[in-house]
Amino acid sequence: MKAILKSPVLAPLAAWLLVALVTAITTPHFLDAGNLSNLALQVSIVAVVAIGSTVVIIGGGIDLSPGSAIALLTMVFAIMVKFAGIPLPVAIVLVILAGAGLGAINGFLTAYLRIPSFITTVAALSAFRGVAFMFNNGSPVFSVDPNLETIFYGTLFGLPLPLYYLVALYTVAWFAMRYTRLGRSIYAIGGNAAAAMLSGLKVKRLQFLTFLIAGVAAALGAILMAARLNSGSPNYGVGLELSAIAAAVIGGASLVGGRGNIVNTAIGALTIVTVQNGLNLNAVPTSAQNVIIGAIIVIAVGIDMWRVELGGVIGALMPNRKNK
Amino acid sequence: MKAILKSPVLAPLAAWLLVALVTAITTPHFLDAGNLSNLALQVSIVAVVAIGSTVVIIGGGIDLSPGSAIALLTMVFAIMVKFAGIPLPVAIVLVILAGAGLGAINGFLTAYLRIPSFITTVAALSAFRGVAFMFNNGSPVFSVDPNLETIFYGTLFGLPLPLYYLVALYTVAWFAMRYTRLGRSIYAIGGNAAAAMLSGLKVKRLQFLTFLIAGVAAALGAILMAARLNSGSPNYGVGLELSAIAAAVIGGASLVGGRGNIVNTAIGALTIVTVQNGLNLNAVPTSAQNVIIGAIIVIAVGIDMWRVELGGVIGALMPNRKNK
Amino acid sequence: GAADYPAAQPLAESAQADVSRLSNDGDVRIAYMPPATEFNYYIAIGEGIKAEAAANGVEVFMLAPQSGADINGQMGMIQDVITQNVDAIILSTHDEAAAAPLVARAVDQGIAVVIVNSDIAQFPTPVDAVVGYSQRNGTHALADYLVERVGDESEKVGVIEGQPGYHSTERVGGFLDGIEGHDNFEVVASVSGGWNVEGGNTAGMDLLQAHPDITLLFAANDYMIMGAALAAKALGKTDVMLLGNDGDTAALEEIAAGNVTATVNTSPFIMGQIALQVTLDALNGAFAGGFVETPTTVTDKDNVLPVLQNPDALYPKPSKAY
Amino acid sequence: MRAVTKRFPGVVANDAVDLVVKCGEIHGLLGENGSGKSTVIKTLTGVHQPDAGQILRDGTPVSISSPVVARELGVAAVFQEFSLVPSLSVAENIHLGRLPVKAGRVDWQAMRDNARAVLARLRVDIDPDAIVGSLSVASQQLVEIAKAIAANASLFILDEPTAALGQDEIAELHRVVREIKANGAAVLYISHRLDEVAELVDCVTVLKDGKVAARAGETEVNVEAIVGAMVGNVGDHYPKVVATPGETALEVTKLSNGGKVVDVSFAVRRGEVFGLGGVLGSGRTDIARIIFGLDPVVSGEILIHGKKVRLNSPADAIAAGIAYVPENRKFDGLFFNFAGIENMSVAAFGRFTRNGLLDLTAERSLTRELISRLAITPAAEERLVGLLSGGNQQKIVIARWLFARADILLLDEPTQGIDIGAKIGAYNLINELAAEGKSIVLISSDHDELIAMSDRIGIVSNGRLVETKPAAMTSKTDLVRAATAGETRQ
Ligand SMILES: Nc1ncnc2c1ncn2[C@@H]1O[C@H](COP(=O)(O)OP(=O)(O)OP(=O)(O)O)[C@@H](O)[C@H]1O
Ligand SMILES: Nc1ncnc2c1ncn2[C@@H]1O[C@H](COP(=O)(O)OP(=O)(O)OP(=O)(O)O)[C@@H](O)[C@H]1O
Ligand SMILES: [Mg+2]
Ligand SMILES: [Mg+2]
Repeated sequence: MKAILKSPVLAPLAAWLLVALVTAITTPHFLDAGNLSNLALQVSIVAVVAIGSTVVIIGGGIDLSPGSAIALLTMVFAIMVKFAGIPLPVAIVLVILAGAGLGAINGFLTAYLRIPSFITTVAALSAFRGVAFMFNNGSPVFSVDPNLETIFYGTLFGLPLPLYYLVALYTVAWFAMRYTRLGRSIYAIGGNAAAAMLSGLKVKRLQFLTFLIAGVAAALGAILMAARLNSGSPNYGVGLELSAIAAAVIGGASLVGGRGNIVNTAIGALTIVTVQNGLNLNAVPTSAQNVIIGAIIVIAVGIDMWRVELGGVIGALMPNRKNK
Repeated sequence: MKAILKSPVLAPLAAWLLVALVTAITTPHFLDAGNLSNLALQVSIVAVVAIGSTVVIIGGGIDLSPGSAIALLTMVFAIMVKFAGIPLPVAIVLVILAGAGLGAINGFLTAYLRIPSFITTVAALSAFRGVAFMFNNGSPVFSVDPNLETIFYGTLFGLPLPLYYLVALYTVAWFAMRYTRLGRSIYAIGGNAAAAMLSGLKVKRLQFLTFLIAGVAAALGAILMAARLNSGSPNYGVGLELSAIAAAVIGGASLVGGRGNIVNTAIGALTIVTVQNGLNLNAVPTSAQNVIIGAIIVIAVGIDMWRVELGGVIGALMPNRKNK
Repeated sequence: GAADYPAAQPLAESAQADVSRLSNDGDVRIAYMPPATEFNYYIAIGEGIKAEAAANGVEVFMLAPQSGADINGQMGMIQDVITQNVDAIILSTHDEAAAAPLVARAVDQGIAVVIVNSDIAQFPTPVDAVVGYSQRNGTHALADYLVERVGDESEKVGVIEGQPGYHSTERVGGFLDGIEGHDNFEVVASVSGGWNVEGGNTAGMDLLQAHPDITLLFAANDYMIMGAALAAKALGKTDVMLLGNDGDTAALEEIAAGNVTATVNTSPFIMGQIALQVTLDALNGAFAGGFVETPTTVTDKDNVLPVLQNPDALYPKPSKAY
Repeated sequence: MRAVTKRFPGVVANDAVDLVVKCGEIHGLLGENGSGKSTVIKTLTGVHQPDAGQILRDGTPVSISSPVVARELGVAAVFQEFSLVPSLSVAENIHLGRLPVKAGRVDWQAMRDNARAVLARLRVDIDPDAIVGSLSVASQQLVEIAKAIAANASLFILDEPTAALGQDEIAELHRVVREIKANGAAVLYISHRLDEVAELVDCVTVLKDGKVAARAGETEVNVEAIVGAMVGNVGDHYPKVVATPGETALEVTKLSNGGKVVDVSFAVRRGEVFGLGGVLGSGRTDIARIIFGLDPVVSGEILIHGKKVRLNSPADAIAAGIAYVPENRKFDGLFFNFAGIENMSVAAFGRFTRNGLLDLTAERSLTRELISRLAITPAAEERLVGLLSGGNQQKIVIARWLFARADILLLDEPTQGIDIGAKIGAYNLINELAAEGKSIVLISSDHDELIAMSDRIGIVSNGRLVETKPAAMTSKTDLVRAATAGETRQ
């Protein structure tokens, strides 16, 4: 019991299972195969973006710009494919590079000019969307390419393609954060930047890289978004940054930096989307949905905050061998 | 020179003067008496809300909810006055109490349940607006009361009333932050909560109070907003929290807590509004405005970050008696 | 059907679904899915739908994201609604292309899809019906009204656009088309008011400040012109003409009170009633498909009273009896 | 305090602790790292609530439910972890929680005057308007002490007040503490500098594993007896072993940083411990910072094994085989989001990278070796370092550089805040490292330690290296005298 409460992975998982259980009970269609792959589709964009948010948060920063970056990148993508006639695979690579470029702007301002990331990325939140509106006279670009939709709506062995992307991306990200120098170093700079510098880590470069990674994650999100909607629009992605951050935080990432777990972020994203799905299936009005989602974020984080103490209480009752 | 760069008040003032100068040169009507009182009107709501944001930031928190609180409170206000027939002065008092109540929710969750304020107030950002949509079937309430408009558009000795409110509120807030135990204690808990606790300050209660103050500031902003538009709507105040935080930060408040200055926040708000006004007068499209405002936030904070170093460079050239 | 509506005009062949695949199973459940709850206009359409549904004894529910910008959210909701096997979806979206794959799936599953508040005859994938008014014709008519009303008087025009997109482009375009060729009209500035009262107020204030010679403000919706009206009043510009679009009840009341000059009344409540009727007729095999154009009228102080005196066809209800 | 027990998850920090502190007495509270001293203090100041037991004041039980209550009961404390607000001024910090108010307004002038008076009592020259965050660690420590003195308490508690202080400041502090005692207040004093304690206190209580190991009066007040009660017989306190020095490993010539440090030259050979002595603020830390690539070399040279190097960052310095154990382990040393293992391995990922990936098994076995070699608590493997005792934390920071296999170690106050047992452990470690042929630069404000553990000592004064002598020929007075001489020369 104590182990479960203290384990970093199981707490968010338990929270999600609880949410899923409640939804399944109250909602007849929740466990339909169709709805489950529906869930996978719905979670995919925010889950991909949340990889970037988690990396930035672990590195001690925050990124409020991916929603706007996605707006800008879907526009760039749609224009490249539809008006400039650039082949889809090439356009995908270019969009990822563009996303890295946007991330590099945030990273440069934060890491090298030492402007707090909340500020740089709030500015970017405003500026990126502004730039998005400068393309195509501010109008969305519709019906980009019929092949585009397949990227999102296609299936393989009966399962939606985005599920494969998620599994692949999360595996890579989890592996990178756990088993590479880069990942470990990002935990270190988020935990104590001064100590990291004194341990020979290139703190600025690492912090820069976290934002670069977030930019790439936003670009991948933009590609999925453009594929889902077969269009680019300066209005896409509003508020997405908050869902992505909420996913990371529900998954136990701390805004103080140095703490967080990629896999838990996926569970966090799934929790948010499951709640929304359940509420939609029950036709709960958006106004009430907003209140409920707000409450769930608070409770999820609360459980994480209180977990240690709950564990402590139980620990006091059952002395642990390990601590002498 | 060094003194100016190092002085906490003069740097934002200089930044604003620069912005105003550029605007005055590029814009024929900028210095018209009419436009200046227009400026006072436009700045009033964000400046009032920013008092609350500054207090919360100094206390080491962040409040992302005032925009949504304003939506909710204008609805409550409009319904009380128009449908429930509550007299205007009574309704004003009730709205302020309601604002304090919303602030108390944020404060309770943050201070007593120890959920990070970013999370509580992001949840509130979602939830308050959700609740706002539950009133009057989500429809705005227009033409509330003809007397309401006077609160915002009225003048005294030829100057717009909101100017008087601002001077009064900022004087009180400045005095309270500098010359009362409450104010100094808020600086202390933001600077080092653990130390403040060990020094006998009631950290939780103080942090709770910062959010309560922010709730009251949001209520005052809501009253001005309702008076300005003679209506209440669940759509009001979108993004206002970011402008208010930007005002505080441009004014030198640090998101780490413990640093900030009420008077500078007013200058920060004025800087943002001056830029917007100048851009509007020059009919610059919103998209470009968003980019420019983003850039200005970054530069203003950058100047504040680099101020010490700039001062230091100059200081190295002109040795200062104080450094022994 | 009970509510009368004009005869349908045919849609492009590729845009028309086979209506005969539909049937009424006797237990009709309809989803009304506007792009956002933040626009009261869609609530008004929804109230019309609800009123007509109640009259016909069928069940409707509304599901929409809060923000009109949240296209992704709306797509998620459409997916969720398709999962539930409703009988019909009355849909309005800011992004037809995005909705297309989902609409196609709904149509395949035998769900009736009726697009409301649209005048796009060329929907990217087949649908059963389109119900709405012509955006461009509405504001063009408003410009015609204006040209007639001011005669040769010289007018300096300020335009308050919405956020860039189809609706803003069409409405502003219709208005500009209408005044084109009349040299006494000069557009001096065009700014965005973000579709809302707040933005309209700021835009109005800045426009009137920068161009004190403006005599006429046109806004792409009623909320923005109401915000601008407050700005004009505050600046003492009581003789500026103020024009909007929609026929929001509050705007109609402002017209009656003399604070706003005129608007394009597009009767959203009635549009909703018609949309539901069309949907039921399609399920019952009494509607063969096509675009149903709903009525619009330029409404000013002279003809606003009869509209306000018929609160049953308005949402929200007027704040007092006229 | 009567039979007070305090538990934390998995630890009984205080186990039925009895403690009697009398008015007009300076009472030493001693024990190894993690023995529960700070927990006693936190219970007395209302930070923690005891799980069992009673606290009595003048014979009547009291409940100290919060720091506010403690303050009302006349308890003032200097905490081991600074309780200062870095963004506020010295004067405000000294009055934190008790700001003087006149006519409804905070009385800034009174605050300044009062702060000046308190600081004068400590005979230190700190500007009351200075922002605390901009002061040196030592000055901050003095502000912390001034803050407690200003409270005019009847029970005055000092938890390691001297960890960051030099000899002079300690003397001033002792004088003030004796004054307080003479005024009839009770003083509870905690320190790991046992010589200093023995000189000051009237009686000692010794804690071990959360329990009282020796009550007041049971132990004589002298270093040997105290050590005996704390850890048993340890033998020599400064077990210096002189290694055979090899060729020169680190040489600096005419090093200046454009600021305080001017023309510093010295050389350290393999197997040698080179001490840097001087008063607080003399610039020893600055010299270490330059050598570690943190501050720029404005003029002069650094030579490693005879080769001139340019060190632009700690990364360069580490690559050149240099290690730096900073004087402030909390802010500059530890990663509180990591357990001991990750803290030890962070400066040398290369040692456990296989095929480009971190080999976590290798990391574990490599750090396990260090844990046993340095006698670090085995809990360090799993627990976040924040939950370990100060001594264990310090050892982990040193272990980091052993893990990195540095051969030149700059140790800045390496025994700060660690208990006598751990100190001896650290000294043995220094001996072993020297024996392995590593070069060590030891910076310490504990003059006994510096003289005993170094082979040669460089005396730093105002940023200059004024004299270098064999340690055996250096006396404590030399260290202070040279420093003062340096000052007059300026
Ligand atoms: N807040 C806490 N949560 C959990 N454990 C704690 C906490 N504070 C102290 N401990 C544990 O209680 C024990 C006693 O710690 P304490 O700080 O009182 O020791 P100490 O004698 O002051 O040590 P040092 O000489 O290193 O300062 C240690 O094992 C420590 O890890
Ligand atoms: N983190 C830091 N960043 C920049 N400068 C620092 C830092 N830490 C210390 N310094 C500089 O180091 C000098 C302080 O040296 P310090 O007083 O520590 O000398 P010292 O002789 O090493 O004394 P101590 O006994 O305190 O170690 C100051 O000039 C200060 O500017
Ligand atoms: Mg301690
Ligand atoms: Mg030092």
